[in-house]
This record gives sequence, C-alpha cells and structure tokens, in this order.
Amino acid sequence: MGLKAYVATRAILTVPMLVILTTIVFLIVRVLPGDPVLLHFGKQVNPQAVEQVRHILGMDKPIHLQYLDYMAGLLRGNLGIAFSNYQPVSEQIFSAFPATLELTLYSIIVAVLVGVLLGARASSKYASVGDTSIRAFGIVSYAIPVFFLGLILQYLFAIYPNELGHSLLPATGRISAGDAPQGGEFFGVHLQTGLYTVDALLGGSLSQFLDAARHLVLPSLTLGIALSGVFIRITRSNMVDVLGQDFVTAARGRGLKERTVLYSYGLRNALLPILTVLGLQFAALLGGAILTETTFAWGGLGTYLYRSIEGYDYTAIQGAVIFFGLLVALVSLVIDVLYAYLDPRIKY
Amino acid sequence: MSPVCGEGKVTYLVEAKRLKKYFPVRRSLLEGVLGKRERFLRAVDDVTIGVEKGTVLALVGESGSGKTTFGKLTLRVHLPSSGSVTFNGKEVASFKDKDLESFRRSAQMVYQDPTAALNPRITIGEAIRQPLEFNRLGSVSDQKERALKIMERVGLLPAEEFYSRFPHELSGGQRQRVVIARALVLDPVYLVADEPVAMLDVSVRAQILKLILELKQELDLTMLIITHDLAIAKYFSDNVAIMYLGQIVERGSRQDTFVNPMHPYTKALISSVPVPDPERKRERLMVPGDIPSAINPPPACRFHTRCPFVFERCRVDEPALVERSPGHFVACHLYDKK
Amino acid sequence: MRNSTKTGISKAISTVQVVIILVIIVLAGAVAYYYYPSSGTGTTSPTTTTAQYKDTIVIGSTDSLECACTDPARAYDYFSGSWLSINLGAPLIDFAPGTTDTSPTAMKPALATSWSISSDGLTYTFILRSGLKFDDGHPFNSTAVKFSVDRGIALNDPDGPFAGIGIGSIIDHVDTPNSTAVVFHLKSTFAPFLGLLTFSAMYPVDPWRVSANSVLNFSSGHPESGNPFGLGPYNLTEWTRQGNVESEMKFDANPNYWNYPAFPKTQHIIIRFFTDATALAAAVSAGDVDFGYRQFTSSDIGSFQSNAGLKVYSSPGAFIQYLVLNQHIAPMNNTSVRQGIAAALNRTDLINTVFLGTATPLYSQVPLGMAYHSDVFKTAYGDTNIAQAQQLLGDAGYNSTNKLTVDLWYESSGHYPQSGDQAVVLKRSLEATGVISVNLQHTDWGTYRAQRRAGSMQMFIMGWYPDFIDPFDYTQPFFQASGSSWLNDGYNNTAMNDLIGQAIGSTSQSQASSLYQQIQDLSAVDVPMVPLYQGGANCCGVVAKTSVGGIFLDVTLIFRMYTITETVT
Amino acid sequence: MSLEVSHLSVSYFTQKGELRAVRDASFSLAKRETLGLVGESGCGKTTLGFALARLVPRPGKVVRGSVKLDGKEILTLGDKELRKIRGREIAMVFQDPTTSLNPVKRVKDHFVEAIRAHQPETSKEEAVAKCRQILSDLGVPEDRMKDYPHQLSGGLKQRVMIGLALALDPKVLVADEPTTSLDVIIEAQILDLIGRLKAKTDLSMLLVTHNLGVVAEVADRIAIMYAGEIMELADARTIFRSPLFPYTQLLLKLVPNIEAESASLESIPGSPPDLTKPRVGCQFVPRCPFAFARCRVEAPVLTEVEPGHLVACHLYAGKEK
Repeated sequence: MGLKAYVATRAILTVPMLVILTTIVFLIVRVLPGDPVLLHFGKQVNPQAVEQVRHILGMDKPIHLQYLDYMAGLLRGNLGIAFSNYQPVSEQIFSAFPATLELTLYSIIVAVLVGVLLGARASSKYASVGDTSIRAFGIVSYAIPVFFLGLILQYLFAIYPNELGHSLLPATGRISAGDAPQGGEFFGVHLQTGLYTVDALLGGSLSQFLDAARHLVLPSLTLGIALSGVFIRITRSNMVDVLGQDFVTAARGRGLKERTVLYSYGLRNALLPILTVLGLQFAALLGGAILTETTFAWGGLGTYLYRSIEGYDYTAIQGAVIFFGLLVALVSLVIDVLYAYLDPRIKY
Repeated sequence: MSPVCGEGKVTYLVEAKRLKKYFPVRRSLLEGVLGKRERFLRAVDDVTIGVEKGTVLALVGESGSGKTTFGKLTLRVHLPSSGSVTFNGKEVASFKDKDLESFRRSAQMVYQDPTAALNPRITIGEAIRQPLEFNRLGSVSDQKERALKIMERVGLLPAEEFYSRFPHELSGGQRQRVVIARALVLDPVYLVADEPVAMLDVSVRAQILKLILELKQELDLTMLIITHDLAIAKYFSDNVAIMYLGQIVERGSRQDTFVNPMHPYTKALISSVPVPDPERKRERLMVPGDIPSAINPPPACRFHTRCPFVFERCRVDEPALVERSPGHFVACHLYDKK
Repeated sequence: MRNSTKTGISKAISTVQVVIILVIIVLAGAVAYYYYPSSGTGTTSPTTTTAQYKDTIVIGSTDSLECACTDPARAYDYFSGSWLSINLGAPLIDFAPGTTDTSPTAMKPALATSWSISSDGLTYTFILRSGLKFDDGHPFNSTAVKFSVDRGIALNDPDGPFAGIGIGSIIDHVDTPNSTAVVFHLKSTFAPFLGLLTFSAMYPVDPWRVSANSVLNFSSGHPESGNPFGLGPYNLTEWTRQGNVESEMKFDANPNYWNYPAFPKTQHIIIRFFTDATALAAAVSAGDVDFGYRQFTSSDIGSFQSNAGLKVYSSPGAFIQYLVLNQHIAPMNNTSVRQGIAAALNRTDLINTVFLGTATPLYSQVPLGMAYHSDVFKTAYGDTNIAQAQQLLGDAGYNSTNKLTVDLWYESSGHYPQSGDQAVVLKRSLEATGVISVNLQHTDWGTYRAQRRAGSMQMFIMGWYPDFIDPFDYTQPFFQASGSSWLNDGYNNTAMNDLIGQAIGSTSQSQASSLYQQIQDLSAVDVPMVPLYQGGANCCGVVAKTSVGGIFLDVTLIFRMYTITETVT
Repeated sequence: MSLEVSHLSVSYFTQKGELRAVRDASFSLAKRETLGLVGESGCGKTTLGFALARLVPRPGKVVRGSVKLDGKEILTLGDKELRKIRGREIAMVFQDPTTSLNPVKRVKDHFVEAIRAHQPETSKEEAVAKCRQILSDLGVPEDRMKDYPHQLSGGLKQRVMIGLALALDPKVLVADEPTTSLDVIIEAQILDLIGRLKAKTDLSMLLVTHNLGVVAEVADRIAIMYAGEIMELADARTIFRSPLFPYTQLLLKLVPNIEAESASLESIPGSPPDLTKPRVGCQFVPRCPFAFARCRVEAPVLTEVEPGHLVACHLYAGKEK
C-alpha cells in the first residue's frame, strides 16, 4: 500500500476521533453540575437576563437539538458565540491562532535543536562531566516555571540592556508597533499567513522579517528551553541505547566516518522515539504557550484561553478546547505519517 | 523401541488429535479499513501425535515450525482453533475449576531463558515456594521445607544458602536449575521443556540435561522436549517427531529417526549438523532457501519448494503421515513411488 | 591507547558547536537590531512633521474596548469615551488642555466658533466653522450635528450614554436654521449643558458612515468603518483584534481636522494593547513602547520612579471608586446595615496598603477639588468607627454571635487597578468590627457588568470616570432613580430625586451650592453607596520616556494623544 | 604472515574493577588461512576479535600488545588511517544478523555507503552494480537489494552481512559466531558459502565460535581460549585427534556428535573464574582433573611442545623444545 493511501486512511480515521472529542466537550459543558449561564452570572441572578442570554446562545432548546445545532455549526467551522462579547468564537480563534502557531513552531525548533544536540552530545560523552552537566541543565529547564524563565530572560536581554541605554531585544509583542507585515501578491493572489516572519518574506521585507525574528527570540527561547529538558533526556537515553547496538559497531567496522555513524546510524534511529515525544509534547507546548504569551504580551490562543477561563466564557473555552483537540489530532496524524515515512518497519 | 503396555496397546498421557492453532495476523490499519480478509498464521496445522506415559518425546524443528505453540497447546496455555488435546484421556479444553487447578499442577513447563523466567526482585527460594503458596498447599513452613528439598534435589547446594539469593547472583546453569525446581515443586506428571539448554554454555548443557533425565526417571515424568538441536533429541528422547511449517513430517522411535531417517527434511536436518571431526568429510544434503511463511504455506507438500527430490505429485497432493515400518510414520510421496 | 570511539563522537558534535548554536539563537535578534532602524520609529516619511519631533509614538495600555465598538451611541467606558473619541472626534466647544477652571466661562471654541444662551436657559445656539469636511470628504454642517444628536436619542441604547445620562429627557429638539447654525431646545433648564457638550456622546458623527438605526460595530480589516467621527485630530487607520481583545490600533493625523496643522503634534500614534499589567510594565522598562498608560500596579510605578529614562506623571484626579450596597438583596435594604458598613470602612488602610499612599480618601461621591464638594461621610461616620458600626448593626439585629454575612464582589480581569487587593483590605476592615463576615467573590469585567445590570451582586466595588466635568455627573448618575438605573442597586428616594432635579434647573451659583450640599448630606444618610478613594492618573499609571512631552493630564481625565510629542534624541 | 598478534591484552574498566577479558594473546594468521578461535561465552574470544579492528566498546581498552597487518601496527593508527583499515583490510561479520544492519537503510544503501566511504571516486551506479554482483555471488536474489533489513530472513541477512564485509576485498575477515543465531539448515548453507569463499579468494579468516562442529568444518588451525587466555593452538586435526590441554580434552568429550553411536553425558564441573579477580597460577585449576601443586602457584605460558602445537600447561613442561 502506498504512503498516500495510508495518509488518506489515517486522516479519515481522525474523523470519528474528532466526533467523540467534540461530543465529550459538548457534554462536559452541559451535563456536569453547574449551569454555565448561571455560573456566568454568579449566585443571584435576574431570571430575565439569564433567559435572554440562553436564547442568544441557543441554550433554551432541548439538549438534542442543541447538540445538532452544535455539530452542524462545527461542520461549518462555527464554534458558537462567545459569552463575553457575543462575537463568533471561530473568528476570534482564527485571528489569535497564527500568533500561537508562530511561537510554537519556533519554540519547537529551539527545543529540538537544543534538546537533540545537547542530548546527542551527552550520549557521546556518556557519564562524563559534560554529560552530567547537560543532564542537570535538562532537569533544571524542565523544572523551572515557564513564566519565571520568561521574566528572567526578559530582564537580562531586554530590560537591563535598555536601562543601560542600549536596547538589545524587545521584551514584548510580535513586531514593532504598527509594522505588522501584510503578506504579498503572487500571481494576482494575496497571500497572508498571519505568521509575521513568513508574511514579511512574502511581502519581500527583510527589515520586517528581522524585526519579527527579534521579537521571537525571547519567547521562543523561553518556551523552547523549558521543553528542551524532555528532548535532552529522551535523546540521550535513546542515543546511548542505539550507539550500543550491533549495527553501529558494524558500521564502524566498515570504516564509515564517525559523523555518518553518529547521525545516519545513531540519531536517525534514535529519532523515532524522539518523534513520538515531539507529538506528545505538542499539548504541553500549547499549555506552555498560555504562560509564555501572557509574559511576552504575545496575544495568541494562550491569551485567548486565559481570558476566557478568567471570564467563565464557556463557549469560548469549548471552542478553544475543540480547536486544541483538532490541532493535537492533526499533529498526531503528521507524526504518524512522518513515523511511517522514517521507519520502514512500520506497516501501513 | 516404544514401550508397550498390556496387549501391545500404547498408552498416551498427552494426545493431540487433528490439532490446529491459527493465530490471526494483525492487519494493518489500511487493510482493516479496506476490509481485507483476515489472514492467519498457521502455527500448528493438523497435528496428530501423542506423548506416551513415562517417555520423552522430542519435538524437533526449525524456528517458526510451530513446535513451541504445540507445547503450549498441550499445557492449555493456548486453546486450539480446532482438534483436541487430551490429558489422561480427558479433553484439556473442557477442564473447569478443580479439574483445571489439578491439571495446572500436573503439567508444568521449563522455559528457554532462565533469566527472563525469574523475577529479579524475588529470592530464588521464594520463587520456588510461590507455586505452593498460589495453590494453597500446606503451611508456609511446609512450603519452605518442600522448596528446600527440591532445591537440594536439583543441585542448588547448600540449599539454605541459595534460598535467600537473588537470580543475578547465580550462573546461567544455576538459574536453569531454579526454573526446573520451580516446575517440579508441584509434583507434576507432565513436563514440557522448551529448549531447556539453548541459552547455556556447552560445559553446563550436559549437566542440566542429565539432571532433567534423572529427575524424569525418579519422578516418573512424561516429557515433551522442544528443541532445534538434533543432538539433544538423539540422546535424550524415546521418540522423535520432526515438525515443518506446523505439520509433523516424520515421527518414530529415536532409532527410526536417526538411523533410518526417511523424510528428505529429516535427512537434510541431520546432515546439516556440523560434526566435530575435521577429517570426516560428509556428503551433505543441501536444502536451499529459507523456511516459507506460515501465513501462506506452500500448497500440497509444504516442503516441496525446498525438497531436492521434488516431483509432480508433491506440488498437487498433500502427503499423509503413513506408517512405513512399525511405529515409524512419514509424510512423503517418495515412498509411494515403488 | 586512545579510545577511538569516544574521540570520534566528540569530534562529530563538539561543545563548541552546541555553544555556537545557542549563541546564534540569542544573538540573532541582537544582530538584526543593527540592520533595522530602532524600534518605534517606523518608516520615516519625509513630507510630514517638523524635524525635532518623531513622527510616530507608541503607547502601551491594558485598556480595551468593552463592546468592540467605538460608536458614541453605545460606548462610553473610559477607553472609548475619554480616550478614543477625544482623539478621533471633536466637540462643538471644549476646555483648553490642562485647564483647572471647569466653569462655563472657560469654554473654548472647537467645531463651533461662537454660541449664545437664551435668557430662560432653554435655547442654546451655536455657529459652526464653515468649510469643514469629514475625513471621507463629506461636508460637515448643522445637519450632521442634528443627525448625531437625534440618532443618539432615538437609539437610546441601553448600554449607552444617552440612556445612561438621559440625554433624551434634557434635549427637546434640535433646529438647523442654516448650514452653520445649530439650535438646541431643552425640555427644562439644565445647568451643566455646556459641560455636557464636551462629553463624547455629544460629538458629531459622520452621517455617511453610521446608520441612523443601528450601532456601528467592529468590522475586521476596515478600521475606518469602526471610526464614526471623522472630525478629530486623528483617523483610525488600523485596528486589529486577536482573539477576544484589541491588539493594536493605529492613528494617523487627519488633515481635515479644524485645528490642523497645529494639532496633532505627532503624525502617527500606535496603541499596543496588553492583557497583563506585568507585561506592560516590562514593555515600558524595555523601551518597547514610548509611553504606558493604564494600568500599572503601585509597585511598578515605584520602580519606574527610580528609572532615569522614564518619567511618571501625576495629576489631580477625578477618578473615584466606591462600594455599592445593593438594596435588592437583603439585608442591604436595611438603612442601619448600610450605615454600619459606611462607619466600619478603613480608608487609610486601603490607601496605605494598596496604593502606597498615592490616592486620596474620599468622603463624598463629589470628589475633592470639584465645586460644592463636602466631606459628608467623614462628618457623619468618621473613618474606621467600629463602635458606631457595632451600634448601627446592633440596631439591625447583628452582633458577634449573629454576624452579618455579606458577599463582596470585585472584578478580576484588570479593569480596575488592584481590585482584588482592595477587596481583601475592605473585608479586613469590615470584619474588624467583629459583627460582619465577608465572602469575597470575583469575576471578569464583562461578567461583572452583566451581573451589575442584573442586580445580582450584594456589595461591589465600582469606579467612575466623569463623562463631563460637573458635579451633576457625580450625583445624578448615582442618586437620582432615573439616572442610576445602570447600577440597578434599588435606591430610589423621592426627596433625593427632587433635590437633584432642582440642582439641574438652578441658574444661580449660590442656589446650586446649597442644593449640592443637601444632596451630599442625604447621600450620607441613605448610604446607597460608600465613597472609598479618589485618584489621578497616578493610580492608573502614566509613564513615558523622558523624551516625551506635551502630556496634559487634568481634572477632566480625558486623554489627549494629539498634544503629545517625542523629541528625537 | 598476514596478521600478527602479539601479547595483546584487553580490559574492561568497570565499576567492579578491571575485568581482564583478554590476556597476553599471541597468534598469527597466514594468507588464505582460517583460524578457529574457540571458547565458552565470557572467555574473551569476541573481545579479541573486536580488538583486531579496534572496535572494543567502552569501557574496554587495549592495555598492551600489538596487532600488525602486513607489518603495519594497527593499534597506534590515527582515526583516519584506522578508518581506511576498517572494512578495507579487516572486515567483520557479527553474530546476530538481525541487529547488525541499520534498520532504516535499504540493503543496497549499506553497500553504496561502505564502498564510497573508501572509494569516493566510485559513482553511485557503480557501487550499486558492485552490490548486485556481490549479492548474486552470495545467492541473494537481485530484487532484495531494495529491501529493508527487516524484510529479509536471518539467512539472507547474514549473506548480506558477509557481502558487506567482502565488498572491499579485505585481507582479513573476522567472523564472530556467524552461524550461531541461525537454524541448522541455514547454518549449513552459510558454512558452505564460507567454504566456497575460502577456496576462491586469498582471504584470511578468524572464525570466533563456541561450536566445535563449526570449526571442524571450516578452520585450518584452532585456538582454544579459556578465561581470557589462549591455552592451546594447533592445526584442526591435531586439536581433535590429540588435544593436550585438559580443558580441550573435556570439551571434546562433551560436544555432541550426531554421528556417534551413544550419548555422552560428560560435563565439566564448576564454572569459569571471575575475571575481575587477580590470577594466581593456572586459570583452569579449580576444574582441572590433573591439577598439581605447581599449577596453583605458577601461571603456565603458551609453549610449543610439538611442531606447530602450542599449549599452556605445566603437564607438558618437560616436553618443551
């Protein structure tokens, strides 16, 4: 069977999973004790106001009709109306998502780069001082609260240099004020991703790209370092394992270069479990994004969820959770496909 | 020669009749979705064979021939897909409650890898005593005494001292003694030994095999030895069955099998064993290729794809296991030619 | 003997390489900095402003729009009413920036060049500047003024100022004798009418952009359509929202502004929005923004004061906070209970603990510094008067064994500075009486407002920025039943309603003085709410780089962006 | 002489102390000769084989001795020179073909990589052609070249491993238990293959195994290792006909012979010594039926007692030449 057919099947199989997820989320909001509308209003309420809100939100209908409305809405990409300001949740999420995606992508790159390289390095210096210190770094980075790390980096690389009169890196935001890149025209089509680094390049502005990159440095380092601990550990242990295997010795015995042995034999095989962890860490990354985004005024989904939870905005939370679920499903799909691609032993 | 009882009738302790065990092959995601027909690995495919009371039957075959599955079927570790296994004439699959408990005590197994078979955090004395505890046999002190006794018998001396040791403190041979002691502590009548010495060094192999045979005599055990090592089959069995791709291709007394092998596969097996004599240059019966997959075994005679003597009939007609001389059964068309 | 394995791998990935990669990540941005013109300046446009000023200023704020709209018919929270509208629109007449005189004689011409008041105080006539245009090119004339006022009154949006202040009950109708003359006919004498005209609700809107029948809402990608005014110093040229909040707004100078090119001083202003005060403080400290306004914590303000590159502004403030005692929920309908609570409160503790002494205790809804102010609560109860509190609550049947149990609500999403801290201190002072037990409750601002409208919070902290500068705006919206419906606190005293009615109609200074004294006295007897403190911009936070000038913070509390400049350093 | 090993000692520096896996091993390997290195597990035979290409894994180290290939010392070569030797002059075949190939690489890519590592001027097509040639010589169907290792049977994998080892026409092949994990019929196929290779090429081979049957089929000379030391060294026939060292004698008795008439249940009592402990006298003393006083105090030295027959045993002290 071809890889394409596998991808298609695997994607189709994601559908029932999403139906289950969305149904569970729907039920949790409605079946768990506590009426979201009442919770929204607090203890003592004006019944008319409640009825009005219920009507606006369509929650005055019988539950099975609500479910049908909800599922039909989902199919149309409609996640309902936010409690707090009666705006469409899906629109809000789509406007916030690119920021989170950009932060997440660069953080993953930092985490993998730092984690895998340090992990591989630790494994090659197994049980040495270098190994021990890398492992210690891994543990510390894993244990340190993300926002605290963020504040430290903010102070060291943005606030302190500015107080000295040499501004080094911005502490907050995604790009200098008023300079959000708008993408560019290609063959008469306007392309804009919402990822500022990409949009800057689409628009052909190097200065915007560099500016966006400057703004990305601290938040992606914060989140990336916080996540690198897991990668250090998993890379190290897998590399130690793989490098001890016969085929590595055999490769050396054939006179292959150490670099080939280490990457093409060692890391390439150790990569598979790392990939699994990468998929699993994606959810953690989204969680970390909430804290990072607040510290760096990043304005993405993390901030959205934070605001929504703070305001008991149930439809917004529901929408965000479904969206996160969708993302995680998508990522696991990508990971599975990558896995199948990278590991010839996988039968698909 | 096979021992005979009463009026020349053979008494089997364990008997398999037309025994089949098919394992469903895990379909891949895609196959499952596309509704592809489920496939089976035919581990044991229509085997009829018995282990005579008080004898040792060696089941010989290459890896993937289904011999271990057969051993487990006789212990009711697996339930058959079809056919039957009887123990003392009773259907093993039908055992319930008390009968089942007593069967479990009577039929024991010795595994190939003693290291994997022992929990590294439990002392070997406790490991040997545990089966008694699980079967609620006697008081704790009785159990301990019984464990010490069997430890002495298998040569774990001094037993008191060994009792409190952990598996990692023992050599491979000693660990296999522990596994044997644990199998024997419940006084079984039937013992399946699955490659009992394959993981051991040559210098201790003989000790362990000797011990097993002594215990067999002493405790009047009936044994099934599963092995790929023909030398072990030759020296330590009364009867031999040769298995290929889930089927028995030849069975008979040890003498029949080794002195007068008839099936080309048996011949190839025997001639393939390297002989520790540099001056003896034998003519080898070379068999090409690998053992085929048990998921899609070749039709008709399963050995026809590799057999040096293959002819037309072998490809179309499945040979039956025919008694070519008293007690010597062979499944091969070659002997119908004349 | 060398160990080939180890040295081999060590060569493949050396420590140096790992360090280099890390350093590259950290320094990539720093290097980029030197290739990029310093942040905040944006692209330099040669045609625009005078050389010594920057043409772009970036302001950081935790403020946001409550309803995703800037339409004066609905929005009159601080951000839309006292900040956004002031810079996007223009009033007929105005106070001079930085004024300390809030009397009618201090009024300056704006869209109107002159005005006259009939002797009965019922007719106000304004002559408009001629030749003015909205930013979309349509002409500004008396019809537009009439359209704006009629529309607001007709819409009478329940969340909006027209309903809140009851403008429809003040203005009878508007006449337009010619294209530059506007005549307001009042239903009855309304003393603060000129002050009312400085209120953003009365700013003319562009009839070609807003509909007469509906409120203008945010529309993604069309910032201009979110700006209903078109006559102010600035146009709104970018407005992005991410998720459920504003992320950035950009303002460009409006060449059609009547006072252009004198104002605005800076061609482009950008507001960057923050969800979190700590992040805003970091942005100010790191120089990401030139200017930070609303909100900072007191401790952030403290650290800014010690930073040589930053200047902290303070001003007389007419921002007040007060505790509403909702008479819908028993036993708040018991006057003794309300009086007891008023007596128990410890304002000193509140100001010292929460605001580190930067605010002023408040003993009347009319703040200190405003005409007719009187410390009526101080006279009636003093402060932290535990004995009196115990006695008053005792009258209502509460004692140390049968304690009064109340819910104290505060909003927790940063709309008000340090609300949670305040609530804790208030709880402490109430419970110090030994006869009160307080449950703290909190929610976000949106929900808080909804609950306030629903009348479901027993006791809650609220704040007030003036809509326009007149004691009227500190009494009528709280004490007169027709004006305080927005609070839904169940207070309705006919005597009080009458007193306020008279004050509105009074044309003499001495009569007004006596009436406002009586109103304040009665408020200390009825105690529908307890004034807590007043503050200026300091409590809300104005922090700017030292290079920034032209900041006018006055008692009006409105925030003029069009006067701000930043010198090029 | 093709390969000359003298006084080679290898130790593992473990937490329990220095484990002397190979001690003072000396032997030589002539062109076209096959030397069988026989011993039980843990006797150091695999370590000795690995040491020839300096492949002893950490924490192992060659502590003394020399390995000369055509007069060139291997143990002091730099990394680059060492890489040139590995695969090109000394090639290895490992015990378990299942774990000896990179699971994520196709069969042919292993060849292309190995050939081009040593002959960068070879084009990919040439390397693939060479791979095809080698594999067809070894009886691997051509279409298996595109397969991944897990798609091959154990026998095919071992053929591929042998092919890989021979791809660069090495002078010396170190084969570490090349048939141990294979079934008997496949083992026979591989032994047959090795036999044909021997006849066809100039290859010298060190065959490391515990199976006396295997060495009897293939080896010209046999070295018997016990507890890290070579105790006896002679041509194959001599070892089987007239073994001198008591351990060799016992070992031969307990090796099952499928052709022999009756079973032998001999065994050697006791177990090999702990190699981390210091040695006094002969290592085999505790298990030796002929041990006498001298054996306990003085370690015997490998000595030629008959032409071409070396043994390390005090029993033959007087027979020295």
